[in-house]
Amino acid sequence: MEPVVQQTFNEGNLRANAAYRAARHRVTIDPITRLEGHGKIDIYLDERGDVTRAYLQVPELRGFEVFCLGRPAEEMPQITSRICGVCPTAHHMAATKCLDALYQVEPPAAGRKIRELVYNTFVLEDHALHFYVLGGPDFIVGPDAPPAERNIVGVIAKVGLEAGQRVIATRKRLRELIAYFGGKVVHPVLGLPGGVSKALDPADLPGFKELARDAVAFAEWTLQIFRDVILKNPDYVEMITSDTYTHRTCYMGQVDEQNRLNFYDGRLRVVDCNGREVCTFTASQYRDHVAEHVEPWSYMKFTFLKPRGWQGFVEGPDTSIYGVGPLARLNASDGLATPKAHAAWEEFYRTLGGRPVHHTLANHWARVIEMVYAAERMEELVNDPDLVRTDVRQVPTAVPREGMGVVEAPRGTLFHHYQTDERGLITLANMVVATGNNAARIAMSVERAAKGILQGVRDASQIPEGLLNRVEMAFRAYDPCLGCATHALPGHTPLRVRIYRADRQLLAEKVQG
Amino acid sequence: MTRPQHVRIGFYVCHCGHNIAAMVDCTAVARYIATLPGVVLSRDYKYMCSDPGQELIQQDIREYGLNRVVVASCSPLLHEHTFRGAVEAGGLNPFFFHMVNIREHNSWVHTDRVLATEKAKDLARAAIERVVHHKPLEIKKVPIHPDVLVVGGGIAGIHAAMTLANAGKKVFLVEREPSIGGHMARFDKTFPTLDCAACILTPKMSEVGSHPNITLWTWSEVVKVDGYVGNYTVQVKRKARYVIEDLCTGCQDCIAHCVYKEPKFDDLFNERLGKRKPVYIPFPQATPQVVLIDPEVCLNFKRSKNPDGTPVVSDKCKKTCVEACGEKRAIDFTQKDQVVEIKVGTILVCTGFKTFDARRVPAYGYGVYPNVYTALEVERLVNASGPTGGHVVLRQGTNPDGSPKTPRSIGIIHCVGSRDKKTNLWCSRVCCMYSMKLAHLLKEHTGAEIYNFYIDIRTPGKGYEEFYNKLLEEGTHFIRGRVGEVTDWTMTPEEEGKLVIRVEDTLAGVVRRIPVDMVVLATGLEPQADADAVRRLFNMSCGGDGWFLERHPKLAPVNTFTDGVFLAGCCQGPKDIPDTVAQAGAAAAEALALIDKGYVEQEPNTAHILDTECSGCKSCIPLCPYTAILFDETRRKAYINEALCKGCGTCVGSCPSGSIVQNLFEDAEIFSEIAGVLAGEPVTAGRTGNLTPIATP
Amino acid sequence: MSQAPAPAAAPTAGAADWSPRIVAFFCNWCTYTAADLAGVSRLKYAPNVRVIRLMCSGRVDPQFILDALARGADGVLIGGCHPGDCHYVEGNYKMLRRHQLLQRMLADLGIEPARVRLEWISAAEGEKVKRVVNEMTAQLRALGPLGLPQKFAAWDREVTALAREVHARDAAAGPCPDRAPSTQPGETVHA
Amino acid sequence: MPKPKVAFYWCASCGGCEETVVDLAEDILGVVEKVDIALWPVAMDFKYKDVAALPDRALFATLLNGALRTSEQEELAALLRRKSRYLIAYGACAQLGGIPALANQFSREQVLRFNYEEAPSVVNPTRTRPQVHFEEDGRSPHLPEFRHVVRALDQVVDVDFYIPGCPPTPSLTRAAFEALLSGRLPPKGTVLAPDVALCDECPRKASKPTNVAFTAFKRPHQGLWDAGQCFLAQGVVCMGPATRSGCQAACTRGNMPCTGCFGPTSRVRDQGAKMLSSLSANVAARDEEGIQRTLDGLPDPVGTFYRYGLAKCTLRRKVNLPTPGD
Repeated sequence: MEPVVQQTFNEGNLRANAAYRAARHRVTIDPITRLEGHGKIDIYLDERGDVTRAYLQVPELRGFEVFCLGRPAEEMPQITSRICGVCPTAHHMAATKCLDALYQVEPPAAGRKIRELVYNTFVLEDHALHFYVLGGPDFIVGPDAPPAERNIVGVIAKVGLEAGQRVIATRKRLRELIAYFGGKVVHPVLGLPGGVSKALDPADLPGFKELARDAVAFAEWTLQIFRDVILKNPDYVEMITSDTYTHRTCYMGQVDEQNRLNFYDGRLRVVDCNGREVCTFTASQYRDHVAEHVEPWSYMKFTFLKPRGWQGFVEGPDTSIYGVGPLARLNASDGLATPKAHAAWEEFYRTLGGRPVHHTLANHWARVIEMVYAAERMEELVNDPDLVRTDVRQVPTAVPREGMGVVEAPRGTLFHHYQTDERGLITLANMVVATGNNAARIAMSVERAAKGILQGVRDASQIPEGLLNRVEMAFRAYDPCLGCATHALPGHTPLRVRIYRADRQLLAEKVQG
Repeated sequence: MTRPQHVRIGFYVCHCGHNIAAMVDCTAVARYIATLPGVVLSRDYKYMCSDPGQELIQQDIREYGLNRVVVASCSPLLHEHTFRGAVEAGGLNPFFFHMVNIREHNSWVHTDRVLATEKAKDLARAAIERVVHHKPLEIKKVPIHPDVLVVGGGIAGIHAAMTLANAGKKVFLVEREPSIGGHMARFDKTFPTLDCAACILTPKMSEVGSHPNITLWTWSEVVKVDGYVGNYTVQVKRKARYVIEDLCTGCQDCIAHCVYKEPKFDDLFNERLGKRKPVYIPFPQATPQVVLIDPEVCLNFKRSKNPDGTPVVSDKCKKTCVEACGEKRAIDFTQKDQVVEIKVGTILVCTGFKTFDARRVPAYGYGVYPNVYTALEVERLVNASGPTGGHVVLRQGTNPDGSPKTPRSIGIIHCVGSRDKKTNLWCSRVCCMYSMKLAHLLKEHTGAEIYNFYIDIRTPGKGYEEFYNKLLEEGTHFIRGRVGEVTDWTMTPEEEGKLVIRVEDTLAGVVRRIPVDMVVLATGLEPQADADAVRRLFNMSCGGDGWFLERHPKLAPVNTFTDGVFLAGCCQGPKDIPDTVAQAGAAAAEALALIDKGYVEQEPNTAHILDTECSGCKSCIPLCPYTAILFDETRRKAYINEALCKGCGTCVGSCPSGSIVQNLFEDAEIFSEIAGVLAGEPVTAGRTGNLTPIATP
Repeated sequence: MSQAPAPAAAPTAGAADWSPRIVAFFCNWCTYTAADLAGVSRLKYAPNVRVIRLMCSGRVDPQFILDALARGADGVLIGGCHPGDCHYVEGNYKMLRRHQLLQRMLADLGIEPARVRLEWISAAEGEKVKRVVNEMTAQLRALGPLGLPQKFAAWDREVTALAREVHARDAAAGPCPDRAPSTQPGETVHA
Repeated sequence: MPKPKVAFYWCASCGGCEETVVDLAEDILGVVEKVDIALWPVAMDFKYKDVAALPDRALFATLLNGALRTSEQEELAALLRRKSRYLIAYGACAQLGGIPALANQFSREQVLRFNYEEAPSVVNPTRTRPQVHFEEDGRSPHLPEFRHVVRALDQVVDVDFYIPGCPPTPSLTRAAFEALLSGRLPPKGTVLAPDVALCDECPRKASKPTNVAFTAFKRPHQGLWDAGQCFLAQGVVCMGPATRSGCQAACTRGNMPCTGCFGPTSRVRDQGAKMLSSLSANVAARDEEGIQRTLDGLPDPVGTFYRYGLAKCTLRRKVNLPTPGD
């Protein structure tokens, strides 16, 4: 190595140490990482060193709704997918369904089923990404493990290289299926009003059938890892069920006629904290049921149940706050439509004491169960004769005016809503995204976690690494996508956690770069 | 702005005497340009185009090792060649030069010396910016096809064709009428010498018809012209005559034996004053001596047409004409129009004029009063081979013995359709002279009283004024004043049965009524009705008046803006026979000069495609009007045939990946020119859309 | 080179001394020649136009028009042969189509149509050169300056402010090694 | 022997670029073996302050994605610029402004007003708006200020190389890494992708006739498209001819036209202007009405020609929007 470089590195360490000493009284902790997007959390302590208030802030604005104005509606699936590169397919599908409604056109069987196949494949690989790369490491590697290991590399170290390669290889193949239909896996292009752009070449079907089989096996294997690594570890189970990570809110999810979970289509169902159905509605009625509340300290809007009105960050049977995402979806459904997944669903509630489950961290488990469902649904679809039909799209003829579309994104319910002029140019666009739906509950989880973990804190040195990671875990459990949440705002800013003493002196700060 | 080290620019601003210096502070411009990077010397000089001026450039190139030269003076269209020459003589590639137009585009059109000077600086700075990017270029030499196309068989076309043919060039002479001769063939005599038009024209016509180097195509029209100077491809439509030219001997037996015993169809050559048969020859001296059949009236054709407009043979006629033709078998009712393609190097356009339609001035009663004539009609009347055998008789009115009446008094009205806001502004140049000629001839034929009504008498030409005096001596009356009207509304007995010409005599200052038997309207000259179509065919321009536009009114009077296409005769503007013939000679000489040089030098401003960069998107291919862009199917890339490229740059401006380059007009050159003219503004960040970096490692 | 514009040059300064700047692209055969004719005929017109000569209006690349505006032109004038008269048969039609699409796009980007003008001026129409230049100059004077260079600078003030901070901080943090990383091909970056 | 340190960072982006890096799949392990990842928020816990404390240019390379719109982003970009030997604009947003730069057609106020007052789902009787400074009994969480203009990376800091695409392809990313690590680097400012337009690698290339003249422009939803034939030949606008290749024509393989995310070739300054020029020149109509009728098929020129490049187009932004300080 060149001595020059050697020397600069040495200087680097010296400077780092100096910086560390200088920052003693004002400990700076790791950035909150591994969630798509940015945000910041300010935690305020009282004299006793207990938490009085925690603010989850999202300080971004990209203005999609506004800069979509005047664009041709048919471009929306591609433009809005740029809201989030982690769940582009979710926005792409929501927008595409929105166009069906806008142009009052029904996709032919093949078109609809290709969409659903792509969509379930996407949910599966996205959940896998979160479980193995983003959220999972906390459990698989362990919340108290050294940060350098709490990542995919650490996961591989723990579950073994072959296993690691299986994860990577499977995700790769799943994403290849998306790319096959969508051209690209990130920001696919298949969605058009009345169907999809590309048909399936029967010659390629066998490969996909094989993939679906492997996917099911992969999902079950992942479920087994969850059982082995987490359910067999009493500390984890205790942590999951601990009051710190528990909120009694409403839950929303998309279900079919038999109230069984469906990611791609159906009606929305809301249950309260006792599992009683609050309402069901279709996409076109979303404005009657959900509304967004604005807080002066965050650019992220907080969604709530409109009929109940905004009552602040409160829990209980009457709260207007609801959760979305894997846990919420299981809570909102009376079962799953595929056998293996349904079995896992029953196991889930058996273990955690019946519906609904309020433990935020149970999202991880729910997510794995959804992987099984998605995989099984893939297998159903690849074996459906309609899939290879060549009529994948119906050209719309109606004059467009207004349309709403909804899907269950991996992180929760996602609404798109457009109005256009007679040429089909956007005159109004509105999106209510998963993390927005979760925002209030996430904010509560963070505050609750902070309160549960930070007690009698006198000085920052009393805030060990692992504990703070657990605050993050409250956050990460939702796999919140602030990229989505802030589609309305421009770009990311670092997610910071700041902890202030009663005298408002900054005690600790977490910065996400 | 920094320049590559090697760039050494010399700048020269020309005073052009006072033409530029009076409105532009040349020294200030020179001083300013001297401050620009890359400029090693900057001079102002009285006449850059003068020999010493050009010498100066050559010396400086050697002494100061200049490798770029910019001259700010007049229009590049005028002197770019001159200075390129000087630069080359100085030992540089001529294309390391750029010219700035601060005369036509600046000093001559502005009135504020400060602003004009600022503008001169801007334009000069742009050239400095631009010339840095110039590259050495080769002038391409393209061989010239020696054959010539002459369009129009009037006296201009005839003379030009003869000149060229006699010089040994192969000439295609295309005439749309059945015979060559044009307007001149219809004249009786020519002013001022009064020698008979036929006598001087006919020999030339038959010479043309028999000249080994001339291919004469009458009853034919040019329909398409492709290519460029030295290499034109021309399509000529040869209209069906229903007579096979090579077999017809011109015996005219067919005419005699036509089922129509009497001619009963309007004879256009005689201005409808006479009649002809369906099978006819336009006039006795017609060249070629070949008859033709008019399917509109010939009994052997149906009146209904094929969808494509071609006539349908009915075979209803006895075809006595065919019998008469007998063994010659020259008549062929099945003949069709055919299109012939020829290759020529140069083109002479001699398409002539049409006479003003006198009906457009209703006050003069043409078409209302039978005894109002146009000059051309009178030319035929007085002509021995005309419809009346040269007897001047009126359309209306008979002598007591029933024979047609001969006029006793004749009024000739000048400037009909000339020098008139309501019709044509220009002076048709020939009317005064031919009016007096006709006055003379009419007097000769009829001894009638002749009155000329004129605005001014214009006699600019050898022997013209003398001819005017001669007529005055003959006792022809000249009344100065524009005629108000011609009417048959009579006020006095002596006006009875006559046409009354009301005119304000501007010399006597009285309004006069002059009763005459015959009125002659001296109709002016106008561009051919289809001049616009013809202009487009040959890619020429028209002036606002509709006459074909010469490249320069003084310095290039027979050239057009299209190299290799020349003008002669009245298609370029009204003129008399001597001028026409002179111009035809000039045009022929221009063509000969080109042909004998053997090649044309082409501006190297052609485009080429960057081969590795081309994506083969084919967007450029349909844009080229010369199909110079081709697609190489094996390498799947487009390429340009530079021989066909004419350097418009349309493909360059359209290439979506910027992979086409036009010599002399490269993007970099034009962008820097834009930057140059605008660099006067305070320089600000981000003006290129890029912001100065705020942080650098 | 990132110097802020002189306040006088700010687009808001619609002072009497301001006068529009027009960049013109004239085709060699018709409009440029017409401008020569205007000169030969000693017609007088506004000195606000700077003519750039191209062989054909078909060579006018929309990039040139945008670039001229971005560099401070208040308007761009394109002159070509009349339809049917193009020396190159069709080049002027190509420009006509570009111009119409460009106008649609410029409207969406807040640029008034009068700022980009296409005119057919034949070699014989020196008068028209005069008329068009005078007309356009008057129209632009009424519209006021476009002043894009100043606008760009104004937009970038929000970052140039930060730039100064950062530079200051960098300076405080000690000298920083020379910037431009050398990128000779073949250079190995670490042993 | 220490490995070269590499940082990934994101600004105003969707995270899709990160996904691509994750998509290097097994190669990601390869990358991890060859380099030390000093900062990668999406996938790894690391101390931000370490980066701040590093000596200048100690980072061998930083791949930064996303457009820039906030002061934080600009500061971070500046910091990483200072710390990095090579700063690489990764993806369409960093290179050209990307989709977020479409916001340059609208004012900041329009965005805020719609988002917090006019959106159909918002219930906000008090017209509350997020505050840069906000007080609640002594607690004062604060939010950052936004820029009026969305910028590409090189409009804020000096950039060494660009990797194009929305998102870039794994293969391009891998190639870039190999070039970096092997030290075989092109001149500064190079876009690390082929410098030929997309048609070159489009499977439909051969199907395009040489005489395409547009009588009408059709929008993607207005017909069924022959999966084998050039979109332009079918009258559908495809940005391919004006767009860099390197994506293996992903979108046309998905039977949708190219929208231009790879940006222009090195020979073009303004991708939109060039495509506009090529498309319109090839319109068939010769009369104004006919041309207008044809152009009606392009209802959104800015969104079509500058889908990803508005920040870097010659005009940068709708020019008559309010400017900071107005």
